[in-house]
Amino acid sequence: MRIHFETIYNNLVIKLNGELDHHTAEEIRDEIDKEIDNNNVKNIIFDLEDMHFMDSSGIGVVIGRYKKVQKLGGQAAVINMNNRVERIFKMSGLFNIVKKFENKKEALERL
Amino acid sequence: MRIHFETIYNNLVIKLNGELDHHTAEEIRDEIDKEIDNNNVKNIIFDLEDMHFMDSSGIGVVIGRYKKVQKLGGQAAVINMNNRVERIFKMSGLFNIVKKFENKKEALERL
Amino acid sequence: MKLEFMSKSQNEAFARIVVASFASQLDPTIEELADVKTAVSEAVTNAIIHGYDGREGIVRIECSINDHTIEIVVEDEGKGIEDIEMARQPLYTSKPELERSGMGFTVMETFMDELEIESQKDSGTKIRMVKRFGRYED
Amino acid sequence: MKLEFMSKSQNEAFARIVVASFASQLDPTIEELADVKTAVSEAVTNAIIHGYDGREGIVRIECSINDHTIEIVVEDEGKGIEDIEMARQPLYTSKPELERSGMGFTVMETFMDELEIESQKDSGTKIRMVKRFGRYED
Ligand SMILES: Nc1ncnc2c1ncn2[C@@H]1O[C@H](COP(=O)(O)OP(=O)(O)O)[C@@H](O)[C@H]1O
Ligand SMILES: Nc1ncnc2c1ncn2[C@@H]1O[C@H](COP(=O)(O)OP(=O)(O)O)[C@@H](O)[C@H]1O
Repeated sequence: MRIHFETIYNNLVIKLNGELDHHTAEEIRDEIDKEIDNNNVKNIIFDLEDMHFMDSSGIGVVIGRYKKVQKLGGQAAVINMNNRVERIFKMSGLFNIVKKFENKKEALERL
Repeated sequence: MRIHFETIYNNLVIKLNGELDHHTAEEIRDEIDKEIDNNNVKNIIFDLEDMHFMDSSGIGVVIGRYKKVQKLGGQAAVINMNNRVERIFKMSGLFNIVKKFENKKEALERL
Repeated sequence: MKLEFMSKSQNEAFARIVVASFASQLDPTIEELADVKTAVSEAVTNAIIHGYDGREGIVRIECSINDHTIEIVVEDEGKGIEDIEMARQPLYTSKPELERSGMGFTVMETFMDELEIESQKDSGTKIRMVKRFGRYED
Repeated sequence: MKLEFMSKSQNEAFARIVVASFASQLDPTIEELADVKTAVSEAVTNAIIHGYDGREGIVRIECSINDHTIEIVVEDEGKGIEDIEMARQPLYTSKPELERSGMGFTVMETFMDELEIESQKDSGTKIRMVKRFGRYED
């Protein structure tokens, strides 16, 4: 799994590339947290366009990051999500805390 | 494994697409023989450009077809072969009976 | 098909690939294959983090195919589940400190057609899942 | 890692995929991975067509990794090899009628660093192969 970060004002776009499971979740968690801490980030946007697989370990990653930015007064969003991941998000009630947008532009405008 | 046939005069170009092992060899052998019988074929040219894997079962396929066209006074050739397959051909002495050409054009000119 | 491997987290992806390539002989849709991969990933992850609790152990997978149905059994010899009823609840997890979501069994149930859990404290857990590939249904 | 499957020819491709994805944790080059796949394909094919002679039986593969080396054991409980010396000869085959080339063992020997054959008439054959992944060699 590779991550690409992009900071746009105080929004951090986290683009995940590869398969997000328990193994890769352990790899990326700290990396994301460090990026949030070092960049004065308020909101985070998960870009899932190139995430080819996710199981329930991914839910934990999203909730964990949401809790972190929430404390700083920020929000969490996801963009470019496919049907399968959307189903997993839905069944775990993630859309109560994470906003879904079509793409980066929309997320940046509405957050 | 998929095969694509092209007859150019009395030359049959056999383009193999996929992985050639014992399992797929059994599938394609008869198909090739039928095509030779039905099309008044003299020479055969194996185009290996899209063959992504071959083990020693492929050697048997080539030798078997060579024997068939040889009886009819024809020749056998291979084109677009990669290093790995070339090594397997070499170690089994296949180049004593099968000619190697870079591409279809060259094979058609020189057979 | 039977597969055995060590309870290391790198093997989660390996297990998915093995089961998916075995299942592919049934010519499933991409969606169906993804369903199976997701369920296997959940069961294998559970064996590794809950069953063996990070210790070394062996995870076993058994797959069999019958008509257009695949049966997958994932087994560990780990610490077992005390209360299966509770474990199956959505959002229940015994390891919130590891950022587990408690959605593993719910995901397996959603993406597969059948899910059975057999478990005995201190002797291990066995998850049996079945999926029928639908494009052949009449 | 241990794998067991039925001696059906469709499983030749399956066995290659499983071993290749297991080996990929050693970060081999594409060439090295293709070497391993080719050798596994030969050994599994032999178990199916020579060991079990087309009958149903179980093929077992065991892979282990040590440093930058992979050891692969392919086993059948088939009819066994009477004369191993002769079987190893390039171009020797007992089944020319199936268009076998007799190059299987030569391919395994060429693409792997070590090859050992253990076999007993009527009780089966065990092929042990080792490959060192070279880009780490000093
Ligand atoms: N193989 C297992 N061995 C022991 N306990 C397990 C196993 N699988 C699941 N459990 C228990 O069931 C609970 C719920 O599992 P699950 O729904 O997959 O959620 P999660 O893995 O996120 O905790 C786990 O938190 C754990 O207590
Ligand atoms: N697993 C096996 N069980 C029984 N006999 C075998 C086995 N593997 C190889 N042999 C014998 O060794 C011979 C040579 O094998 P090989 O070099 O792979 O060539 P091929 O498979 O083309 O015959 C085979 O023809 C067969 O007689």
